[in-house]
Amino acid sequence: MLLIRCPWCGPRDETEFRCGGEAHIARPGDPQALDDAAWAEYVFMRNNPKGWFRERWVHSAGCRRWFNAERHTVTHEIRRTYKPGEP
Amino acid sequence: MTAFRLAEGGRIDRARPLEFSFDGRKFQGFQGDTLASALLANDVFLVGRSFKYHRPRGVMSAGIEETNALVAVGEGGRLDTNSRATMVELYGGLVARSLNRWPSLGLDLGAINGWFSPLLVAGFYYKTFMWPRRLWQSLYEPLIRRVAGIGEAPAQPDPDRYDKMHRHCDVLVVGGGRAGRAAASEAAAAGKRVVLCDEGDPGAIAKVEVLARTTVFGYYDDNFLCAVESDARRQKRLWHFRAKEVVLATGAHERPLVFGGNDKPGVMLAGAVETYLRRYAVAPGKRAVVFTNNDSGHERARAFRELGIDVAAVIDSREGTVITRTLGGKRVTGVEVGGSRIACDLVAMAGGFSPVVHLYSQAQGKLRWDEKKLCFVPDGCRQAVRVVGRANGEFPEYRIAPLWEVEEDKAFVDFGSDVVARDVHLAAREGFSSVEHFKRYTTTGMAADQGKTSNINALAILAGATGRNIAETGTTTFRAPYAPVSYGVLAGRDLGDFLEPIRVTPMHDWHAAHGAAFENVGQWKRPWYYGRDMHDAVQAEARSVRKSLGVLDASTLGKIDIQGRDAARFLDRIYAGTFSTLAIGRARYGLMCREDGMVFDDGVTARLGENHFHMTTTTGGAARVLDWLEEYLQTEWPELEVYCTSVTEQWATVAVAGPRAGELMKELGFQTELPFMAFKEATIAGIGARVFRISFTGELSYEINVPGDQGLALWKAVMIAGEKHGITPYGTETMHLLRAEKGFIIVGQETDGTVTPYDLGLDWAVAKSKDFIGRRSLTRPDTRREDRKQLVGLLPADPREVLPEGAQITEVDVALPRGHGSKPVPMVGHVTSSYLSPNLGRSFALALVRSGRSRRGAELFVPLQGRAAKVRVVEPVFIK
Amino acid sequence: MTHLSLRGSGERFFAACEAALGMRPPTAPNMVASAGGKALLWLGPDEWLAIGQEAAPLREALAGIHSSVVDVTSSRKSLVVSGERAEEILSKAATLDFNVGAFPVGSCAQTNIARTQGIIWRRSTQEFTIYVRSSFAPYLRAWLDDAAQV
Amino acid sequence: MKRFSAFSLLRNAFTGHEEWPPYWRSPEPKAAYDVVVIGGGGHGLATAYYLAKEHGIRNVAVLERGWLGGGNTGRNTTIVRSNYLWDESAAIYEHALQLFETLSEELNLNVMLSQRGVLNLAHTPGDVREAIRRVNANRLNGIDAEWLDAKQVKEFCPIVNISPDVRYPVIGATLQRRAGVARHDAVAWGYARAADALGVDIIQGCEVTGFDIAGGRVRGVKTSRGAIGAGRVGIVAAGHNSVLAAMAGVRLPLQSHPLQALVSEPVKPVHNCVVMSNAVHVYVSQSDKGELVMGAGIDGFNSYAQRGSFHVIEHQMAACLELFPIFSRLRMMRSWGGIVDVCPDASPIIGPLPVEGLYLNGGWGTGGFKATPGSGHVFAWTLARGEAHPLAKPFALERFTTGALIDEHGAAAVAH
Repeated sequence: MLLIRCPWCGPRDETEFRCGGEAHIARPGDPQALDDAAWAEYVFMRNNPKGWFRERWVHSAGCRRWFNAERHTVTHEIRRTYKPGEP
Repeated sequence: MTAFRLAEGGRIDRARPLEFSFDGRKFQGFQGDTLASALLANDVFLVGRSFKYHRPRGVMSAGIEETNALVAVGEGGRLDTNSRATMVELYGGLVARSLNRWPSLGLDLGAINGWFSPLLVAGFYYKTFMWPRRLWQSLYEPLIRRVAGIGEAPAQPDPDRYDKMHRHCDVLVVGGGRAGRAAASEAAAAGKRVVLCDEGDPGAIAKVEVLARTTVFGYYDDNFLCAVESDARRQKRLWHFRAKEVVLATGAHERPLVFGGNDKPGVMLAGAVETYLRRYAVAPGKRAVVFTNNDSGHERARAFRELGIDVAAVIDSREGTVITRTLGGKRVTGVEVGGSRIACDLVAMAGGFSPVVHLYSQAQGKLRWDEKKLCFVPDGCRQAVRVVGRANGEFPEYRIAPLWEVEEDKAFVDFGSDVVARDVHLAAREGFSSVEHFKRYTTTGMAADQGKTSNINALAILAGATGRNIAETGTTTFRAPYAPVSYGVLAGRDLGDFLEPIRVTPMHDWHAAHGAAFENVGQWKRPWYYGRDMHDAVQAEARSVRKSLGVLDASTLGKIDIQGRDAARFLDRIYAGTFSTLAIGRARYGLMCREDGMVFDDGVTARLGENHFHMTTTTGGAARVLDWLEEYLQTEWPELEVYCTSVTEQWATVAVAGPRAGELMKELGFQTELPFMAFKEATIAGIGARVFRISFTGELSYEINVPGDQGLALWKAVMIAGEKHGITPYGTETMHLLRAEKGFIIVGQETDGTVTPYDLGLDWAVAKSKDFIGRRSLTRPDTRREDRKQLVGLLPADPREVLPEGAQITEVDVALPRGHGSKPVPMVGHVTSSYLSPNLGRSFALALVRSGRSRRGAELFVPLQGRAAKVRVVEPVFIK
Repeated sequence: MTHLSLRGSGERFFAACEAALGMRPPTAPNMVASAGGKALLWLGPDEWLAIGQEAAPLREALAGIHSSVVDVTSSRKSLVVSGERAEEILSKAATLDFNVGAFPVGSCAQTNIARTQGIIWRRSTQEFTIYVRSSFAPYLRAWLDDAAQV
Repeated sequence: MKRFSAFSLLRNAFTGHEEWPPYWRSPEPKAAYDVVVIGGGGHGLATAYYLAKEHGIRNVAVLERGWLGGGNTGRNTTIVRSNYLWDESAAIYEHALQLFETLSEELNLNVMLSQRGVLNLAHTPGDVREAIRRVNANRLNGIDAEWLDAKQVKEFCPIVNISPDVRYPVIGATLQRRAGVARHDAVAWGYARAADALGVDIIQGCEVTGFDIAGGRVRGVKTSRGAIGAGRVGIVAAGHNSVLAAMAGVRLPLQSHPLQALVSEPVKPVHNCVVMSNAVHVYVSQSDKGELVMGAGIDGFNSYAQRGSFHVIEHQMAACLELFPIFSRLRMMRSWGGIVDVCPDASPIIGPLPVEGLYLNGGWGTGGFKATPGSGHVFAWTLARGEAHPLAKPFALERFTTGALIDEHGAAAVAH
């Protein structure tokens, strides 16, 4: 049971959040310009590392804000959470 | 006083005798006894039968590690089966029964398995019962099942309810022994919020919240721990802790020794014997032999003598002597040492100590094998945890030399699973030398105690058998729960009506009072139809809407207020259609797709102002759509100035539909000639309202939205005003029927996550000249295929035939085959909605059919039991 | 009591709010500004629940500023949990730390409560107001009643 | 291979079981193999077995990082069934079920297949619609399936609660009688033993750390026990497929999630079949030992930790007691987690990767165990011939580009 630090509300129980998968995948500006493979890459292909992973979370039962986290997928340690737009 | 109860001492209350029964015999114990201590005090040593061989078993321990003395306590719906007698607090009137025996504990026919024990070695079942094949399931497996298991499950539901608590603290101390109490006091003195949990009752500690009879069973990420609190009769409450720091003072478990017949009643852990003497004032024997491989055995012997047990001998393996086997049947009568025999009625095993590192290991703490103390000790953990006292391997002056096994028949390693030392050797011989393989092959560590008494001995024997040391051999992962937890406690009070919240609209009580049958739509209760008989009700409701007037509670529809400079631009990206061109005061139907191009919600959105929209969603999609909008706004397009606010519950929605709807609206005070798909703010029946002329049903229809608090008042006003028009309230079933007559889709019924807007024939709702979520996916090779499944109408050849929804469609006239072994029949689609329409005077259906649009007029078949229904493919619009 | 959902950000927004409401939306997370029966509850970095405030003057003051004011008076119902066991009962329903040191008087939080969600506002040491979506109110009321019995 | 039978067991009983040989050898890896299979779970071992048995390719190694069957093979809830909705899925799972039906004789090891029947409960009109759709599709596909109303459900499984007064009453259920459970470890050990007997090298404690790729073609693998050459390489490492594919520079549409399961203390026979419920997210059976075996839901975040969050189990248990109120005082004895790699459409990926000679069989999500024999069988064919087996073809990675997904989200009792 993770304890996740919402960048606004502070540490809250995992049950207040929803994980949105890999972070920093920008929607292509002009999808029509992409070929099928490039589009599939955006829609479906994801990194799935064993180790540190940058992922998106939303504080769905709290302030409903999306943010990013760096979490280790083996130890589950979260070394940092940060607001969208922050590197 | 009974024969084995000491005249004085112990923490029992001799002034409070308690009657209890075991296997129908009445006994007496005292307040402060456990069932185990009370049975021992009454000279009851045979308490159970073992799992596989049905060997006689007695009390072995005085704690949670007990794996022999499993009994059923209680009756009826309050039957607690497989209870450890050592953990059952005695109470007056307690009823206990022995388990896993037939016809009786004394004479158990299952013990015949013992005669076949040379056959029933580890993994025997993998090697046999294969021929003839059909006998496995008809004969062998049922036999195995009958013999296996321990107690019976209760036959009745549990009348008790259970509680849950969340607790935050600075320091959580697990274990109320000396080390735990010291740690708790110290932290409390430093001003910290401290909670201490103990399996028993450690008494009060200043400034510490002490939870007695509370067993911490799970240690999860980020110092989240779970515990179960019991009273004398049951586990009653689940605790969730979030602690800044955890102190584990969980002590150590004594290990048994592995020698012939070490499982007989009367063979006990030495520490347990001392506990029974000191704490319960019970002498579990008159004449003991102590068997040890370390210093503690000698101390125990001194204590026994002091407390009144005669010690016939201390057999210390370090001195070159061992017990090879025990004598006796249902009770130990002596031991064999070398060639000679020593008479005794109690054998105390002092095999050394294993720190209780279960929780530490669950916390992802690492363990290290200590070659001197012969045990695993904590060796570093990422989480904020400290281990103190014996749990940390801090034993008092303690010398031990390995004695893992005395090679003999019936030398038990795992008592609960009936695993003997020879099984360990067999597993090693057959290549199951990885600890995990060995565990699975022999089932070691998988019984009630989950290896608390067996794991280290088994591991050491395996190490010896495979020529490795223990550190190399490793240990299995400790997993929650440390002690078994009842399902009821885990479920807590979230049962029955609390399993999922029941959501109701402001008009709910009216519906209930007027005979509505309710449908579960997600968490909502929606009126399904009004009346006793669904068929009659729906026919009448549907007829009424088309002929005169019907009214629907549409309050559950999702509603989202969207405003901001970029609101229109935002909607253009969200919806497949264009909303920036929508005039103020007008509304438009829209489809939302996921990025993979598949339809995921639909609804009508009205433009209230230049930068202000009122969106509606499906009932089930309300929360999902708002999340979707927020996700895109916050993560993809933060530059858009748009705010979305859920107003689902702000507005109660009354939809009036039917040819008389216009008249009704006038009578309610709405004089405006509102064109189709338009919106107006107005006062209806004296209530400020938003009126939309939109239609679920294809009839002349108005959706009146008023603040939720006024919903019931509006509904009642509509009913009164509508009376002369024969207004009929209708439910979701009729709504579906009316929609289907018009070919309007229902997301989740006509769609299943694999359907595009084009598949539905809704090309008109897809803009060609702008990007929107999912657009790119619509031009992939598979989504472009001409022969995709497309929405069509079906007319059964028999106009009374209502096709089952979900039924598959074929090109050939076949009955539904038996299934197994029948030749596959290609399917071309399935029925998504199907009704008998009073307005058409016949049945009809919607379906998704491969190349459906090009099949108009064609005949297809719907295979049913024993026959196929013939259907004609038509346009999915039945009432223009 | 009117409930308004208030969204916005930036100094112009705050200034306009303050002028119209007589109080400034708190920017510290999970804090409540309250006076004279009116209150502003922090729900998010650009989101507040305004209680007891008029919509029209606020909308007027915010004209031309990126913001939204939506009447949500019927969206939620309030439940009051008060008394010596208030913290205990809430601790059965929610995972937050309700100790007054961690959850001071005058602060609020949105969280899961039993199997629904709501806003919890600590009014005093022993009194909490819960705002829950109207359709969930009967459920939550029954749940908390049940929890108070054991 | 020394044959297992009642007679051999009896004979060995007289010699104290001293004569039994190891189930499989522990060979040193050779310099090169025709085929290297990465992953010694049920799917990988089955692949190796069928390569040797049906394609005569015996110069095969199975490389296992830990111990055989230590991943999802040994962590699932042992359910086997083939009642999938779409033709493509139904075909491959039915192929697997048919192989399961003769697997004990095939491998000469009792895998304890118990065709006790699997009920999938329906609680809403929508569930009923989906159930009818699936039952009819199954039967037209030659797979046994029945629709039972609530009364028939009660007759088939007397302990299930069909009271109309619960939150989500049971309206009916689909039943596949040929479905049931099998002993998961035995499947892995049986394939290992049989493959070993045909000459396959099963190498445990051998971690793949990279690939030897030249000119767009795989030539071998780098391992913790040295480099091993390979004609073709099959990745069959449920949970870790993304990690391995990444070593070859390939990104997959997979995410690895924890999936938990738990058992109760053993009790005498009380539950005679397998019950699954999509609506309340639960599946329950009783093992031969008497434990109630229950699957929990999937955790929402990526993890390789083989452990999940506790609230998932609490939620699960409430759903379980709603269906089986008499279980309330039974106790959870052990819980554990596996790592499932899940595809966006909840269907597996079987076939070539964009590196020549490199193949993948993964993404089985929560449904891998029941597919084991079929998966191994078609993957062996695919590896042997260098082209996808007809049953595997629809499951190519390519489908994410073309859009021809096989969306089986309705098929498992967990919310993906």
